[in-house]
Amino acid sequence: MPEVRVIALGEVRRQVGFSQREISFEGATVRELLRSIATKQGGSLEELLVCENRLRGDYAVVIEGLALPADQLERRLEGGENVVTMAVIRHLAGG
Amino acid sequence: MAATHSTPIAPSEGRWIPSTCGMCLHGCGIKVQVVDGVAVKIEGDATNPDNLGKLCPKGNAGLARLYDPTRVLYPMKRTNPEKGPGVDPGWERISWEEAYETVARELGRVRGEDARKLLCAIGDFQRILLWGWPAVFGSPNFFTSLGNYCGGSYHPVNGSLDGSFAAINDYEHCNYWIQIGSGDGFSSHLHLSGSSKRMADTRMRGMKVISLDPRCSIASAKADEWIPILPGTDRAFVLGMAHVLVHELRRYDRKFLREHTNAPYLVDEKGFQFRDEQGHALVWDLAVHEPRPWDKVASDSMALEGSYHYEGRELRTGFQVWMDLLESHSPEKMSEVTTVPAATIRRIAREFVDAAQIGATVEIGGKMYPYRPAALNYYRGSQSHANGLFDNLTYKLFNMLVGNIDVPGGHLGVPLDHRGFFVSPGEDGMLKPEPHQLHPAPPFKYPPDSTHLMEWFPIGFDAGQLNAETILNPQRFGLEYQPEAMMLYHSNPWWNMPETNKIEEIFRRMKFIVAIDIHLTESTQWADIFLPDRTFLESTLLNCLEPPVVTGHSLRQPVVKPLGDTRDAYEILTELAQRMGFLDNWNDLLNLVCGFTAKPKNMLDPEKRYSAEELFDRFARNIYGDDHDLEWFREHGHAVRHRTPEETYMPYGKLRIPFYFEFIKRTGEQLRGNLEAAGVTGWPYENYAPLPYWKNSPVIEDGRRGFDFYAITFKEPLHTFADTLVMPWLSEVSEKDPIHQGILLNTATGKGLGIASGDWVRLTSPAGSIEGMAQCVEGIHPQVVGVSNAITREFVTNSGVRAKGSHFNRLLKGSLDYTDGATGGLESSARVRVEKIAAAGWAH
Amino acid sequence: MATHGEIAIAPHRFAYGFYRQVWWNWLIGTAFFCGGLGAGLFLVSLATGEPAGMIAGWLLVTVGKNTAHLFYLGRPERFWRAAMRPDRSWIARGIWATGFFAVAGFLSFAPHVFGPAWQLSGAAGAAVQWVAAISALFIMFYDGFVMNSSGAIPFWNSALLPLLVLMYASLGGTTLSLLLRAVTGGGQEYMAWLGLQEKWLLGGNAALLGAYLYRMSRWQPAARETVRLLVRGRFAWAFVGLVLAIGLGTTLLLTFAAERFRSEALLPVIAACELTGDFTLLIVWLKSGLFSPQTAPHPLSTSSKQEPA
Amino acid sequence: MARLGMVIDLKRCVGCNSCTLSCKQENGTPAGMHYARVVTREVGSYPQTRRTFLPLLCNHCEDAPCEKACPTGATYIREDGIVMVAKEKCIGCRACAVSCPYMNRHFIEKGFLEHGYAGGELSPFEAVKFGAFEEGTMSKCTLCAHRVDEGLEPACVTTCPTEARIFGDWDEPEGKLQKLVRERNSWTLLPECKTRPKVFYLDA
Repeated sequence: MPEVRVIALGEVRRQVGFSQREISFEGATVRELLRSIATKQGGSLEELLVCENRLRGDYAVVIEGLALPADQLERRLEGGENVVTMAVIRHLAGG
Repeated sequence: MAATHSTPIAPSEGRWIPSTCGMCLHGCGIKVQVVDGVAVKIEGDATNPDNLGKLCPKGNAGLARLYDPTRVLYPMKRTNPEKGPGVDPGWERISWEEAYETVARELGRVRGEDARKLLCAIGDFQRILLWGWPAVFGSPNFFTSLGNYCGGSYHPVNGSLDGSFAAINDYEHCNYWIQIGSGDGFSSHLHLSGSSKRMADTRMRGMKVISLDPRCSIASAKADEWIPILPGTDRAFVLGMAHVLVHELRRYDRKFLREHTNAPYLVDEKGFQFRDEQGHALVWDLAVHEPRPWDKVASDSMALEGSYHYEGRELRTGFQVWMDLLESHSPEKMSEVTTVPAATIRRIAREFVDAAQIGATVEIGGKMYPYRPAALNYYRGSQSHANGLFDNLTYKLFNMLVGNIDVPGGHLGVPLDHRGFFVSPGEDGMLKPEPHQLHPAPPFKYPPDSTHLMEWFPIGFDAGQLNAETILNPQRFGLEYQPEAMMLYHSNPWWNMPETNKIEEIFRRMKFIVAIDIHLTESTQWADIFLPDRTFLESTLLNCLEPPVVTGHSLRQPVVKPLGDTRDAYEILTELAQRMGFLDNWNDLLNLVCGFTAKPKNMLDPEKRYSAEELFDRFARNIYGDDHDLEWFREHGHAVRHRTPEETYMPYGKLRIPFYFEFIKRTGEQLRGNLEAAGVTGWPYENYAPLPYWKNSPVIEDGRRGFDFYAITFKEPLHTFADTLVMPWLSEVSEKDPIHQGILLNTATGKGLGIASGDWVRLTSPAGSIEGMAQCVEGIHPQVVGVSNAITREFVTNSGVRAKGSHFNRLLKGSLDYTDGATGGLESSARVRVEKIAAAGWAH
Repeated sequence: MATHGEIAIAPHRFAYGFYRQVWWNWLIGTAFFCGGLGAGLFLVSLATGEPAGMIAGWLLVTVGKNTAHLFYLGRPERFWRAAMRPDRSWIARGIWATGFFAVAGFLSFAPHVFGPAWQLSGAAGAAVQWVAAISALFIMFYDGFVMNSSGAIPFWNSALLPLLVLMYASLGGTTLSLLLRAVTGGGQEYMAWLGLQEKWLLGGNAALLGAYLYRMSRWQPAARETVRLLVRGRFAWAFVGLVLAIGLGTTLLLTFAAERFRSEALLPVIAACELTGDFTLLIVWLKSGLFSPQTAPHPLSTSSKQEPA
Repeated sequence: MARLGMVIDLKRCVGCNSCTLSCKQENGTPAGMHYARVVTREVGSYPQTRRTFLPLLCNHCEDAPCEKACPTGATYIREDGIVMVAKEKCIGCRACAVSCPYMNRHFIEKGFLEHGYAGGELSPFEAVKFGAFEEGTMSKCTLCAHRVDEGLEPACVTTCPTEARIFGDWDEPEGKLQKLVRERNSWTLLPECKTRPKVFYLDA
């Protein structure tokens, strides 16, 4: 079972109720990781973030500093990575 | 206070505290002498390789900001409900509790209704970490010009070319430096004091400087040759030179263009990259005479020029497309546009390509690099125009013709901060374009969320000037709401945006305005609540912003006990976030922008409040490791070092950079689809072009309407932004230079109009008019009038400083027609009529 | 902004151009005026044995001149320090001269005022009178040296200046002496002689001024510019109008008229005209003093190499 | 013994006035007073035009006319050649000001030290710095004697971004100053005044 550190920022943190946590999960892909994380509403993070087999446009998953393309939910996780999940912050700054 | 020392204070008295200058956005290393709790001297930090112990005049005036008697030192509230220029707000000192309570209540109400109704103006460049506060509040709006006078078109093109944020020529190796509309190395732009030192050294070893400028700027005054030119036509001069290189001399760096750019990639009739079925970009293989994928062809086998018929298609290389465009840009034609003689265009082009030494190499640090000691450097006035994207592309492409991009002696990218160039692989072996380095481009949205239409500038900068256009014509752009409140944080939008009357109308409509600043300005005097910030000598920050040559952070730390009852702006914003219930999201935003998510142990607890010291302690450790905590920085001052050759020269390795900017064209097509579907008409799509060419700007067209002169503004080393203009130490000196005493016009022009120095004149543009005293000089183009930024303030609290009131921005249009459709860059020159309204000596 | 060819008067020290001397003002002018006039009157009166003139001259110097100087000084309480370096400074020499004059001058007229008890014996009396006379003479011309020792202001830096102030002091003294005699009725026997002297001095001063300006109009640019200011520029009304037309021209005409019509009633008018010119001359000489422009060579031209200090 | 002085390289100078402001904060001079300053001038006619920048400071002349003109001896020349004013001896006659062709003597008028820069109360900075002045007396550039005495360079030299101001000792035959004037075309200001300045300029 791979173990990754999941960091949840902003709205995602509010949904899952934690800020960062070491998570071991069954499986090896990002989708399986998201599926293993429960939200406060009782669903899983996969239900919140994924729509029609793609990452929803208003959420981001960043693995080791690189943003996951929306269609690569099957990307494999080796364990030990930092996975950041967050709602995209539009209009982060001017300029 | 009575005098305490009867002799000059010796340098050995008291103690010297290392810190970082905050008098412009860049942040040179300083040390401050403190005697008995009073800061008595600021000097450059000689251990900092950035400024090498040097300081510019603004840095030398830092103490005058700290001890400015007109600083606001206590929270204040307005008691006079009437607002407007010249109206006494009736300031009354209040407690921080009352101030916070009022702001949180008023802004909280707005947030509850529709957070977008808050207009934010943040202009503190060094505390760039705080720029995301409006986003967590929920407002997308930036109601300020920010950097789009100078960087609106500049930064997106730098990011798109090589993942840099700014650019500079290679001080160390350059031998021939064409400077267009920029003060680099002489008067302004990147880290002035260190740059001036490097430029002086470079000139002493014999480098030649050619300066193009409508006005005899400092760079022009020091240059080997000053070439006066009409504003906004610099691009035509350079296109003319490109014509000479490509069509007359046929001298350009073919090897560089083939190996390091997409110039040989084939382009179809519609201007899109020609690809095979798998989507590979194709080049014309000269060995087999057919198109083949770019990565399957040796570079010396790639056709750089030529048109090719293939399966009934008409294909050209990207380079050929520009060659064809350039055909009509002969020096004679460009001379008509610029007023520069064709012979001069030819001569400079030849000198440039001679100096570039195409084909030469140099060994640096055991590695061989191309050596191209000739480069064109440009900034501000040369490209801050309604066709700014074209301007920027022209200068980059002209440099690329001699293969000098990011190589020794050439035109070097400058990163935004310590992270260096934004390097990641894109498509077709290319570097991924990064037009947005300050924030990700928000996706297209109709109706728009932001009042500056950021959703409609997929490769652009925040076009602050469009705020007025949108807010005052909401139906035209589909804006669904009307802003009600404003937050001003170290920004003066009333002063910094064009068409002041319209901006003032927006100020009038606000139900609540809060200001975080250190003093009263044209803008902050409209505030309902004023929250006093601390100066750079009283606060904590780690700073690294646009450093050429060097990299690494420098610490700003309090050198004296803060005056009055002020709070650090970071702590003010944090307190407000907590009171309005979004401290957790605020901390998470900081986790993101500070890069704490990369090292989770440094992450802020979303529910906890952190002081500035705690925040920057983590920030330091996050970048430099746990042995480099805030305490380390307090002692050492900085972690600044020279950038290595590997970080400086082609840090993107073998990735190609664009010559043919197809992605700009593609982006424009997508935007067209989106906007047409939304029913928005009249958008300037034609600026989304893959290659630049000459076309008249609206400013040139205004000439046909009887506005026969050009008006430009300029600044010299004494000033930056609005703040320094009202500082007695600095204004006193600039008031002594005729350049800063009035409206400059050429002596012969003045004679023709019956205007002599000292006469009172009025400039009228399509947007508005200003008045001022005429100063007749030789050093300005006869068709141009110049207005120093030093005479533009209309509101001054310091009794030692006069409000000069010749506010240049009143002449500028802020509308869409005067905005670069692709980058959002604004037009920073205007056409004007000049008339004499009173003779010298007559009181006005 | 001034361009090549013409050089403007600089409005402040950051500007290129001629810079006006701003330190020595009307108080210094008043002191010089009182000093020259008083010493001149004293000397004429001493020579002609006219106590009223000696007293008036002495008062003008010791009260008028010294008060104006003290008012002018930034630190009047330390004025005595100015006497420290008579070997180098004309100001110091002037202080000594003024001191000698105060004592010797007083002793010279004391017997006339306080009675014969104050009369010194022959040799001592003669010595006192010589000291008074020499120090008065010194006071009449040393202002010229105070000003011309400044090499910084080319218009002042002329050997003619001490002569000019001496001549003006003589003229003023003569004028005032004539007036005093007319008012007090004393010393009438010298009236004709003084009237003649007045005319010669008026003519001489006019000639001297002409020579001075001619010399300066061929001297350094700053001196030429001062001449222009005086003759055609912003001080022309004072110099041409008050100094030349009133102070010399009108005075001379009235002097002839007074002689022709034997009218002493004109003497106050003559004195007013002449003293106006006298005073104005000193003021405009101070005000029109210009420093030479400090400048770098044209960047595209070369300059001659100079040996290091 | 030394003869301290300066060479100013006009080729390097960009007229930024860093020297002016550095001097302002080092010496804390009252409003309107600048020991160091830059005179700008436009030469030539369009389009053959240039602006020249001429940084100025006290020339610390060998034959200092201010020292000769001073009736009290308040102005004196130190062993190392720095021209100084002993303010407690100065009577404020301004003969030195009139005699200095370079206009580098500054008079502290009555009231100068009562107000800060903006006309209000003295700032803490001004309260500390103004003590070095005395109303009614002259003041002038001291070549930052208080810094030189501790082995440092004058403030205007230290801060100059282009290193256009070079400080040194004329008595060192192989020192920076002698070397520069040997190698480059050099001159002093108003040589006709025969003041023998210790500040030399190098051609732009």
